[in-house]
Amino acid sequence: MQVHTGEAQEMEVWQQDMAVAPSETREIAVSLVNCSLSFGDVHVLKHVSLDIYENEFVSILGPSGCGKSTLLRLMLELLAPNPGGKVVYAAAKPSIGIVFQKPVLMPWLTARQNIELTLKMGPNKKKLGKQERREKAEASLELVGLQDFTNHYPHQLSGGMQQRISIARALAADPTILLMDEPFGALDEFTREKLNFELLRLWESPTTSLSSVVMVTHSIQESVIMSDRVVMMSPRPAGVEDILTVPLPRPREVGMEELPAFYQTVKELRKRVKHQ
Amino acid sequence: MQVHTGEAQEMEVWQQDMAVAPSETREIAVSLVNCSLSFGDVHVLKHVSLDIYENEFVSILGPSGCGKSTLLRLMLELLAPNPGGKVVYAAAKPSIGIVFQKPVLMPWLTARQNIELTLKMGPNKKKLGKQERREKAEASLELVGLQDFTNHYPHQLSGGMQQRISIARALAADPTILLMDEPFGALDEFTREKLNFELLRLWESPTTSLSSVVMVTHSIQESVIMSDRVVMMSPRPAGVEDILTVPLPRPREVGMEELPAFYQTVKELRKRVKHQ
Amino acid sequence: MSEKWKNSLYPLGFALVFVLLWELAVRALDIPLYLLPAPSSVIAAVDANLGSHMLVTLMEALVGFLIANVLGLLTAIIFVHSKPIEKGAFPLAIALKTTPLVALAPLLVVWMGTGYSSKVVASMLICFFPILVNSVKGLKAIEYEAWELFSTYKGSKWDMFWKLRLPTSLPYVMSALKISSSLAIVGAIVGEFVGANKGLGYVVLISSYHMDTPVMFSAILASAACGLLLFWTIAWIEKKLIFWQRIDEI
Amino acid sequence: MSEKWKNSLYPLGFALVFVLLWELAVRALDIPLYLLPAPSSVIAAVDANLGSHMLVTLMEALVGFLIANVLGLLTAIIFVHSKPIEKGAFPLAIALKTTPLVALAPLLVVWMGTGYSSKVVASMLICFFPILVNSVKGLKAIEYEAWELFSTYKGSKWDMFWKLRLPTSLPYVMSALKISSSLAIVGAIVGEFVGANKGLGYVVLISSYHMDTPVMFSAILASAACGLLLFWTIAWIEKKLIFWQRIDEI
Amino acid sequence: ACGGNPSGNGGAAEGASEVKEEEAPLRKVVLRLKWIHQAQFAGFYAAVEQGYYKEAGLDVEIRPGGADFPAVQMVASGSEDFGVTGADQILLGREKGVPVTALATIYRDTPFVLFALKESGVETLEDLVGKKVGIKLGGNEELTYRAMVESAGIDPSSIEEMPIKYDMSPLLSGQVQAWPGYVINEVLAVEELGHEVNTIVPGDYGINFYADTLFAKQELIENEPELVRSFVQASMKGWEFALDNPEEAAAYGLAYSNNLTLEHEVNMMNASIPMLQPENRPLGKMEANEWESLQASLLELGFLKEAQQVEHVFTNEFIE
Ligand SMILES: Nc1ncnc2c1ncn2[C@@H]1O[C@H](COP(=O)(O)OP(=O)(O)OP(=O)(O)O)[C@@H](O)[C@H]1O
Ligand SMILES: Nc1ncnc2c1ncn2[C@@H]1O[C@H](COP(=O)(O)OP(=O)(O)OP(=O)(O)O)[C@@H](O)[C@H]1O
Ligand SMILES: Cc1ncc(C[n+]2csc(CCO)c2C)c(N)n1
Ligand SMILES: [Mg+2]
Ligand SMILES: [Mg+2]
Repeated sequence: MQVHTGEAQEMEVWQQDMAVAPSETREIAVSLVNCSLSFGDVHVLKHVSLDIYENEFVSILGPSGCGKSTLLRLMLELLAPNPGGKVVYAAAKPSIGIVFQKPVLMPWLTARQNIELTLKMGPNKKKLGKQERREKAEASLELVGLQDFTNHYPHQLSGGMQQRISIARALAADPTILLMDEPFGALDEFTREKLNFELLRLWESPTTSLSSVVMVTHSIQESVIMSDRVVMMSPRPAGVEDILTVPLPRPREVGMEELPAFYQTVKELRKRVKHQ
Repeated sequence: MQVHTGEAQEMEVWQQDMAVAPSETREIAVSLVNCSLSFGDVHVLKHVSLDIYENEFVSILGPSGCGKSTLLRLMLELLAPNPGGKVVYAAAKPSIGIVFQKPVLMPWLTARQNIELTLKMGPNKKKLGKQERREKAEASLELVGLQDFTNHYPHQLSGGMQQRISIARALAADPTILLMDEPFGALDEFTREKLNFELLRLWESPTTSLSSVVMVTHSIQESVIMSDRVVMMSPRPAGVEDILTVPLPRPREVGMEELPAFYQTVKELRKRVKHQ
Repeated sequence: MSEKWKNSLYPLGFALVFVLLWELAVRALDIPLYLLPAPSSVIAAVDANLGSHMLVTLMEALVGFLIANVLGLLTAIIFVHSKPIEKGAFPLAIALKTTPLVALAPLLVVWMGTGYSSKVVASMLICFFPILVNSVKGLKAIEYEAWELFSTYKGSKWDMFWKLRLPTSLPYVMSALKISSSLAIVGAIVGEFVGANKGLGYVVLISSYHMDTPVMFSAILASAACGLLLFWTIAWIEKKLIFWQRIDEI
Repeated sequence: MSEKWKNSLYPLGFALVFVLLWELAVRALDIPLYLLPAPSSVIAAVDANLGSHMLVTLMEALVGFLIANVLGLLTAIIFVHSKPIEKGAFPLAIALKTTPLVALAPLLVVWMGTGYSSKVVASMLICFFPILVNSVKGLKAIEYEAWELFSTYKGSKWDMFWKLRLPTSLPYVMSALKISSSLAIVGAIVGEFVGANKGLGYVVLISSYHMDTPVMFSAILASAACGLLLFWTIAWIEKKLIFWQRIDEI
Repeated sequence: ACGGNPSGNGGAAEGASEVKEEEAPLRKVVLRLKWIHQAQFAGFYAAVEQGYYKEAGLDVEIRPGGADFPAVQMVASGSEDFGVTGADQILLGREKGVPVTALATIYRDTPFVLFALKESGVETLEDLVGKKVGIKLGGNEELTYRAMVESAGIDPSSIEEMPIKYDMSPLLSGQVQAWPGYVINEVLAVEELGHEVNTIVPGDYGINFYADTLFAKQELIENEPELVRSFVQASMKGWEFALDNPEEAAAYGLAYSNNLTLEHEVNMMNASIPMLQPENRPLGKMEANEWESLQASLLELGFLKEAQQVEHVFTNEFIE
């Protein structure tokens, strides 16, 4: 393909980028220290150490079954690492939003009620009035393009629509840290791209408290267009194989897929994925 | 981007391809005739007519929630079209394989047993002995790269692994028509590509009875690399918006993503998706 | 419409066939009245009085049923939230349940007299266990991922209960209500057996002493009717309540 | 290990506290023996004889329990596969269930004599309903998508039953078994009340006539022990059988 | 008389309480019967209807008993004042520390018999050898039966026993040949069904256990002897009335239960009269030797472990 610049130039770009890697002045939001985890005799994670900074968008790539979801569960403290490892949050534990790999919707609640559900829990409980919750829920349903389905029940919605509700739910709660497990996997490219940029817009906007985003994804392109750093995990037992800094400026914009820096990064990632 | 040829050339390619469209000599495997369907007051499908030929690989693209899964359910005769529409199978109804959007695994069965399950049903029941079933199940688990997890239960497997089991289940039953609803959605690019070509290999191989494949996908690239024709559906109420024939030779090979015909087709599809 | 018709025709048809067979059997085999009265003689024995007895029993049963189910659900809730209490107290609950009501009934009368209360308690005791067992099961039958969701959002035990466990348990709870709806009637009647001057149990007892089997069967019939009434009411509520299970489509 | 210890310590602890409170209450309030015997006097009344009566009742209950559950499950299977039969016969089953066993028991004796069989049938009648209701519910509680999968692969009703409905229903079925395990004992005892010369029901009856409340309570205690035994056996089986529900982790 | 009034007293009793305003307040007293309302207790109804209790300053509520009804415990627990039960229950109760004492007996000859359908050909206890008899285990029926067998010198194992309850179908369907019951109740009932009946009377074997005795708690007797006296006296006056006016007294029972027929009640009352021993005054008076022989049987059969002091178990002092 003509688009490709030579290897040398490519490497240069990389070294350059590595230099602009997370500066020490940035605050760490979450830190995984030497986390290993096994289920019975299946060793899933092996000595994973990873820092997530504030105001950072991190993507995680890795082969199917390597332990990405498990990693998120560690960060959510739903699972504890084997002795020796630990998960450390910055002083005050921030509010965390989560999009699981499955939609995890309550079948007895409508789309709107499913979103209001998490708005009524934990720290959000006192903050929000009934009317506010409703407005937030409806706003985030609109964000994901489901304004016409506020009163539908999950079983009346398609797979992609269910997934979008679970994204809307995570966003409505106005989290500081957002963890997402293949949030856009079940969406068509057009909807996916739209939501990608909506999310970025939200993240960049000063009106939301969203600071760090960790997104598990299977799309290399998505990981590049969205994130500051891309974490590549090795196959089970998974460790952090590599971390790539994306040499694209912020804010990201729709045309950036056409920039050389974009497809160089994609290509580099693809190469590393194939060779790991 | 330098890779792009001019508009004129592009259009020409299309017209040319349209000419090589399914010849009349090919037999129709399934035919949807004027199918409409509504759930209560949600009109999902509107006058959908679509023929699937024998030995054909068809992909279906469409926005989230437009009715793709519903279309597959019509073909499976799990749903009936509104009066006026019908689903017609070629004389002898062939054996159909299905990969649903969710994995739909029995939590009380291991990976292998989940696959053997469908081998014990319907027309397969008498054909296969216990040993054969076991071998088939193990072979197809190996195909999807899960040979180390034959005796694991679904709750011990990751989302992508569950999805791969459901693919293995569909393939093990040696269907004539295979319907797949975003089968590779939960897989990383590398695994996905591997499985894409495994599937193509199986479909092309004379040792399997697999004849027609209908695949719902959200990846335009996947639809192009895999299929003979790409069916594009409009948003709800969904009809067949457009059908594109892919101008790539068979057998498809790993390098073909770099051919101009490939990315022209991708680009054209992308354009149409955005403008519908 | 036609579905609804059918739905009420089937039970009517079955009941009719059942009654006819019974009548024929009694006549053909010449079964003496004191062994098994024919439906015709049972129906002849029905009078307005029976209605008032039925009402008494139904009231006792309902009150016992309600108390038992509230208490049973509450106990289940406590059990689900405290493993020590569950492990410790469940055996006591089982022990209590296995204590045959019929053996306890005389003591109930001694402790509580022969008024309403002893029947209500009898009915309560018999209803308590099904709701306890099914609720404990149902409250625990939550999806693992849903539990993860609630934990992540720091849902309190309260949230987890009201918004996850309770809805999840509904199919089990309704099943228990169906089971205990008829047990409630049985309980009230057993209570009445020991000492009462009204209610269906009283009618059964008196008519049994008087060897008036048709009256006895009319009372049994009335108790069955009470049971059906309760059961159908619950089934109706269940259908409204658990709208998200597509059971009827399958 | 330590988990296991705890698990058996809790119920022991609770039972101990319960028994102590009871003993203290009886002593402090000076409750006469014939109203409520203290645990100490109940334990003093336990003898080898009680064991043999207990065995009799346990056997009757077990046989009735087994038959009822097999029949109940079979009936549920028929109901699930035929809507007309379900709609038609369920009301009959409910009616049958609401018929107080205590009222039917004398008839059972007439029809079947005072041997084992009438107790077995009594126990059977009382166990039948919970399994029926819960199985019908459980057999229908299948996931819609799983049903679609089976339909697509042309699974027969037989496949659908064995490979989908039955496993899905297991949590419900086991719950019903838990409920009816204690009912089985109650049924056998009710059967014994009507006419028996052995079994715990007989002991209760005789000791009630003799106003020997300690013996009566010892029999009640024994029946509770039978119930616990059955319950725990079932709970153990349940744990092995429904391994895929991560209930205990939550 | 059913429904409405949970206290269960008849319409006449209600009438009585309406008048009480004018006089000194009546003392509320509860009498618990051993069996359901029927002419078996006609004397008590008569005492209510004839105003004897009211004259004695008592507002008496009569409550029915039934099979397995714990009348003794109800009275012993203090929730009720007087009861009617078998003499054996008094003795057994006393041994178990239940502080009750018999005040009078209604039937001086026991109404209990063993009976058989005539077609079975059973006329005596000896005829039962090799046949089957129904036994109400754990009751004075069993006790009486065993005492009779013992007295007749028959090997108990030569008669097959079938445990039964009150439902008489096993007799009518021929499962057993003999049935224990009251001559004024079961026997009448079977006769009314059109069967002829042979009775085997305990008296013929030297057995006579008081079947229906009036009793109260020891405490009440000690603390309020006057109340006890006036109650017993008024009750016996009621029985006097019943002896003189059997049909009227039997009819009173109908007000207490709407399942009774006058004909049956009158038959029952008439059958009761001889067993009350009207010639033997005062009515209700008990004999120490009858208590002794009952106690001997109870000891013999192991129902009683230790002998009770018979003079504490019953007293005639309130009858005269
Ligand atoms: N049982 C139902 N009741 C009501 N509406 C339903 C029902 N099932 C599906 N729908 C509606 O049908 C439409 C199409 O659903 P379908 O699952 O076919 O979409 P899809 O194209 O597969 O979408 P996705 O790509 O998100 O899976 C949706 O809008 C959904 O709301
Ligand atoms: N409860 C469990 N018991 C045993 N093994 C488990 C359990 N949960 C997860 N695993 C194993 O842990 C591994 C990692 O699972 P995880 O869900 O984290 O993968 P993943 O990287 O998210 O994969 P995918 O991309 O397919 O979702 C898998 O190999 C799986 O078999
Ligand atoms: C009129 C009449 N009285 C009593 C009984 C039976 N019965 C009821 S209680 C009891 C004493 C048990 O201790 C007996 C014999 C009867 N059938 N008919
Ligand atoms: Mg995952
Ligand atoms: Mg879909």
